[in-house]
Amino acid sequence: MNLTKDELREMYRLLLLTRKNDERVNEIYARKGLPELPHSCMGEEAIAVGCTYKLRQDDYIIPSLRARGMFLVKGIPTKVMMAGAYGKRTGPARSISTSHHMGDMSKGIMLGTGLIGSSVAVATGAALGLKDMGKDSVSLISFGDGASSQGDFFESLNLAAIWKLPVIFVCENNGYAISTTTDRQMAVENVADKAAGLGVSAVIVDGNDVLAVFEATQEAVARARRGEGPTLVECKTNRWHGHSENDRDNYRNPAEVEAMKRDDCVKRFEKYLLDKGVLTPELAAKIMQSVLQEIDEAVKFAEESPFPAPEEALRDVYAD
Amino acid sequence: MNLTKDELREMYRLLLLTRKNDERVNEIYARKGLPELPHSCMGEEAIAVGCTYKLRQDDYIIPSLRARGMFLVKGIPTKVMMAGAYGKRTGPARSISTSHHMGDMSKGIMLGTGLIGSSVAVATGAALGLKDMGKDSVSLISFGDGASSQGDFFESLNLAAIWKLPVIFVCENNGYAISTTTDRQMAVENVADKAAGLGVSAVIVDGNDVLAVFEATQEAVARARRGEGPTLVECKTNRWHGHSENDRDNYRNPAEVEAMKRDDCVKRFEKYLLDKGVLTPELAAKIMQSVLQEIDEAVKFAEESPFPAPEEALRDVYAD
Amino acid sequence: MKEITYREALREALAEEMRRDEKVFMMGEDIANYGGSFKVTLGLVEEFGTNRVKDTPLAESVIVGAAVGAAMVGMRPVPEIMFADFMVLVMDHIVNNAAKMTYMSDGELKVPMVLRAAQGAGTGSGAHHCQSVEGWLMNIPGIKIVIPSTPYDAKGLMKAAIRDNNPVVFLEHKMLYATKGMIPEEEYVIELGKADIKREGSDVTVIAYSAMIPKALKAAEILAKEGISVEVIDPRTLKPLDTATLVKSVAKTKRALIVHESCLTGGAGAEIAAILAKEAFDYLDAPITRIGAPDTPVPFSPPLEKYFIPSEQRIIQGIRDLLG
Amino acid sequence: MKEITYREALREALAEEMRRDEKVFMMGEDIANYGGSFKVTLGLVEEFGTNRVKDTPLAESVIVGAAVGAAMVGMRPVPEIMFADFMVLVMDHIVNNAAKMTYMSDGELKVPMVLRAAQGAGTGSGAHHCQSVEGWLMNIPGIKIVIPSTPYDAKGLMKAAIRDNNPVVFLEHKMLYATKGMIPEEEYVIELGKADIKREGSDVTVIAYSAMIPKALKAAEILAKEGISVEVIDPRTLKPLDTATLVKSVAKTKRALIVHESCLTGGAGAEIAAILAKEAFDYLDAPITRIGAPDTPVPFSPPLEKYFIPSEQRIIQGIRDLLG
Ligand SMILES: Cc1ncc(C[n+]2csc(CCOP(=O)(O)OP(=O)(O)O)c2C)c(N)n1
Ligand SMILES: Cc1ncc(C[n+]2csc(CCOP(=O)(O)OP(=O)(O)O)c2C)c(N)n1
Ligand SMILES: [Mg+2]
Ligand SMILES: [Mg+2]
Repeated sequence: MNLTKDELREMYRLLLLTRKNDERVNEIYARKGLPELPHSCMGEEAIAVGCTYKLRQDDYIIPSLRARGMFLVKGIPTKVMMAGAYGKRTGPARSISTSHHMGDMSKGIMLGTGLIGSSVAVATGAALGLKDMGKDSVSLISFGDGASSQGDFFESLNLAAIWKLPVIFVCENNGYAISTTTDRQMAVENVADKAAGLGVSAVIVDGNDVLAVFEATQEAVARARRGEGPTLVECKTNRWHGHSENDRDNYRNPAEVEAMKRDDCVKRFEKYLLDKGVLTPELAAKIMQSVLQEIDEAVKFAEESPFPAPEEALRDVYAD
Repeated sequence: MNLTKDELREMYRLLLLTRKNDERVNEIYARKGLPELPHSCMGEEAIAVGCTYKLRQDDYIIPSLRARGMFLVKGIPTKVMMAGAYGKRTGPARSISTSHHMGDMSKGIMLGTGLIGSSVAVATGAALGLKDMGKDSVSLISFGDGASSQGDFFESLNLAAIWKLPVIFVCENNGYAISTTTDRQMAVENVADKAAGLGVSAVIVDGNDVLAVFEATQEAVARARRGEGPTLVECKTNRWHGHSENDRDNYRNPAEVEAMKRDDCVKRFEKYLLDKGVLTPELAAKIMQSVLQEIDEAVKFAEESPFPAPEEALRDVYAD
Repeated sequence: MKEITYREALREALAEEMRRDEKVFMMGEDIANYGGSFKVTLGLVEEFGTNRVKDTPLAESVIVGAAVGAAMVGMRPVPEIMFADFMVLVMDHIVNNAAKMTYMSDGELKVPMVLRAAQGAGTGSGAHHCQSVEGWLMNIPGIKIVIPSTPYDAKGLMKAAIRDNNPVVFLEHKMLYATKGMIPEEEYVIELGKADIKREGSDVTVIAYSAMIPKALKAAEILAKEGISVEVIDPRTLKPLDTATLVKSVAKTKRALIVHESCLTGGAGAEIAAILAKEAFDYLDAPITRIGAPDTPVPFSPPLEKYFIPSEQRIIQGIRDLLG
Repeated sequence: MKEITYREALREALAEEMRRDEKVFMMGEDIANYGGSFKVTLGLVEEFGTNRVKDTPLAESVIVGAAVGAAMVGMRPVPEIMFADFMVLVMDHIVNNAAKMTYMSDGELKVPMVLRAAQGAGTGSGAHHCQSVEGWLMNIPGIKIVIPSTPYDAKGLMKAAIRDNNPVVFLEHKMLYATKGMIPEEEYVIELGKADIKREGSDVTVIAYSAMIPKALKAAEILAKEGISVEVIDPRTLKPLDTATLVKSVAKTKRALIVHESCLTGGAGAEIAAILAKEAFDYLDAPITRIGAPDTPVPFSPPLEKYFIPSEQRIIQGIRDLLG
């Protein structure tokens, strides 16, 4: 793994930004509500950051509902994301659509759909397009364990395998789809087992280890660029919060959730960097401060931004 | 395998009936056309007969497009099937629907759909219903290798595996979906590999060996009745004819097809029975004669039957 | 009589029918302990157990496909898809399996299934979770479509739907779940295919359903103060459609305004308008008018979503325009 | 000018557009060597290779989902689903992906995709292979629907559809593939959204499309001998719909008959009737009448199928009834 110290620190900053942004959004939602219902990614930040870090601008991603960090890594400004949660005109696409599924082709972010599983086919098609245009870009999509029960998941992996498409399937396996545990979702142990059954090479990594996710993804990206086809990277992780911020989470034992929190991907990476001397407590504090300031500014920006005008709802149904 | 001599002879008769019926239908179609376009099952008869033989009346089947023998084994009279090909009022459901997908619940035949893959979900649901009603009946569905690329195939196997449903998935792997070879359909060697990836136990058998198919299915049925869940039985076979009788079959090498015909499931079983002394040449000739007579009568019946009256098209859209 | 929410009314209907007939069962994503995204099924698993209130994997197609199969062998499944937007994932099983089985089997097979789904805008959930989908389903022979607007209708129609021997798509509206209404203490069932006159009037007929009924009624009330008498009719089931009641009303008022939340073009209002243009032509004194959402996806931002959903004001304006 | 079949016209359009723009490619089941179930793409693989005429696995959902993705990154896919009946398997990708991308991205994203499918009855293929599906698609904002009736239209509209930057569902009719017509030698393109007056007349307007056009024209011819002058209009694209041309014709004839092969209830004719009931109300001298197939699945047996498909006789009778 050839990451410079600066890169490692930047990864840390992105992890922290994802975490703190999530905390803040949840806090605002709890306090006074927000147009967009938050689906907290707390506990899972390492996957989004690890799988997106060092992707090229012309690599396309479709982040899952819970992969907010992917937007940040790809360069969506925190304030734009925040304005999206507020439904403001300064949000993604003027907040015509929710920020969960925002797209920004200039940054290599494809618009996703709210239908779990469906974007897996779209990402697969993007890989097909990139390949046929002779580009060495890749397409990367993240999705949950639940998504891996959908027909489109299987049809897509199959197509990608046959046609050796440059697509990386990042599965955030957090053990739950809303209230449904993975053992009631599938009869095999791993999502990777399903990939294997289709001839897609698969790796399983500790999803709370940002570097493990990063390395596995980078390897998958390299394979894809070399024309060796798709890879599924299954990241085992935990969902700390309920499915959404209005989920009372009454189907889990609080002790189970407490145990999860002991494996905190942000803290773990922080400790690693401190141990390695890449980070010092002072530097960590400085990064924390800058992150919090960025979020404060984002909130201010979002609060002060105007809403779109009602008639703007009628724009751009068709392209010219 | 505990089959009596009479049973073995009956299996042989059913194999022969399936073969000869197919030949006759194709001949009529070529000579003067038929309302229903035949999709020949020649070369694959052993699967239909093997997997259906000794199923109980209260076991439900959904035969594939190419599993004509399953109807015959389950007790649909040859003449009714023939009248169906002619679109006559004496055909299944007054020929409101094609005979490919006929249903007859009194015989445990569920109506299938012309959408490849879709009935796999329905068969899975039948198993669910049977189980929940406390019955020890099973549900058995046959489909091709092509069907195993469909989302419904995967979603269904997954559901069946989690809920241990009494369903048997019989895959007729004939190496082609219309003109598409299996290696362009999937990146793994066997359909069974996909089942394994979902936690469905799977066996691969020589689909041209009627007894091998029978045994594998019977074992799967026994497992299902014991509440041990689904099995996929992959039967490797060959499709002698084009996809349908108006397919010019210009995408295959005639030599390839000639080679296939050397492994004739009917002849193979005949030889086996002759060797075992279960069949004699005289008995074989007698069976052949009875089969041909049955088909002659079926053709006569079909030819002489009336068409339904046009206004009958308006009946029974809704149940009472 | 008792007061009850639309949500509770649905839950009561489900519970009563499950008690009455052990063949009735539910399946869907997170409907057991979680109680469903809109809590309609909350608590039912306690009485009926996980076998009759089945949590499924995240796979809509097999949920409905399997429900069809279970129905064919004698069960009476009530599958749920969490959001009606996901109807497109299961349309094959509706169109090509459920809807055709009885016909194709010459009447032998029955598919008694009630497919429940929550639809409609107003929650800020955006383009993939707020659509009104009945327009996609109008051209499917062999199914019934039920779309209640009140707790009373929701309960009575759900019970009828479960007892019906045909596949029924039952469309609930998210913004109605918390609305309240009176229902009898004793059991009742509402026949499918009967429109309900929610308010009698003589100057103009407003045909609306689902979440547009409260708005139409409010509009009628406001206009009543100006002496404009508005008849509000709720078809309640779109398939079968109670044409006779609609035509009769228009024969009286001579004017028809059709209101739905789904996008205007190709919505269920088109069929209603077409029927009136044929059957009520001789009575009409003014063009048949439709109000629907604009032909756009459902926007997310609050002012946009509000603009998208047909409002009382638009209904009032529509009535005024009709009266010239 | 040259004579050509509808099938050949489509093939020519596909070939010309693939020559013109290397981003255009096709994908579908058995479209390469096999040439597709209806041989529309036969021979194209020889010129363009298997990379631009891609045989896919048997998986409609990913065919269309992947086409959407490829379009988003700059390709111009022309996916085929073998039978339009299978549209229900891909509706999610049409409704929730293709149709919404441009809107949800505030105009940034484009999904230039032409989804081809063969529809219609007449081949004896039964309930799952003979449906007319446009009715399911009318209530989807963000897509276009093209449904040509002649070789000339088929070619010109296909070329326009491929050049369009929006998702287009292109519905071909099986019974038209072998029909012949004249087309220019030189290149031409027909703008989407323009109706064509297939025959001018003054007594009644018949609005028909796809395989109903030849029947409507024959009916018009027969009635002409009795001195009844029938105007036959083919919208050619149902979305966008050329309302102006339809209204103008009805303003002239005062009578409208709408004819389609899909089941009557909830068909595209409902939308056309609803528009006329609003926009042409003041011109109308008679109820707007629709002719469609009965509300049943498509039956298989020849006399049943024949009965199901709207006939010239039914059109003639419809016109007579309108003229009272
Ligand atoms: C097609 C579809 N079905 C159901 C839903 C409702 N839904 C949203 S998220 C979710 C659970 C997703 O689980 P998983 O894929 O494991 O992702 P996670 O939420 O755990 O990150 C469900 C059922 C949906 N949005 N789309
Ligand atoms: C959903 C769907 N897609 C495509 C078709 C067209 N079709 C009919 S049979 C067939 C090939 C089926 O291949 P396979 O499952 O291997 O069965 P086989 O014909 O080889 O027995 C295709 C593509 C269809 N009927 N349904
Ligand atoms: Mg999960
Ligand atoms: Mg095959």
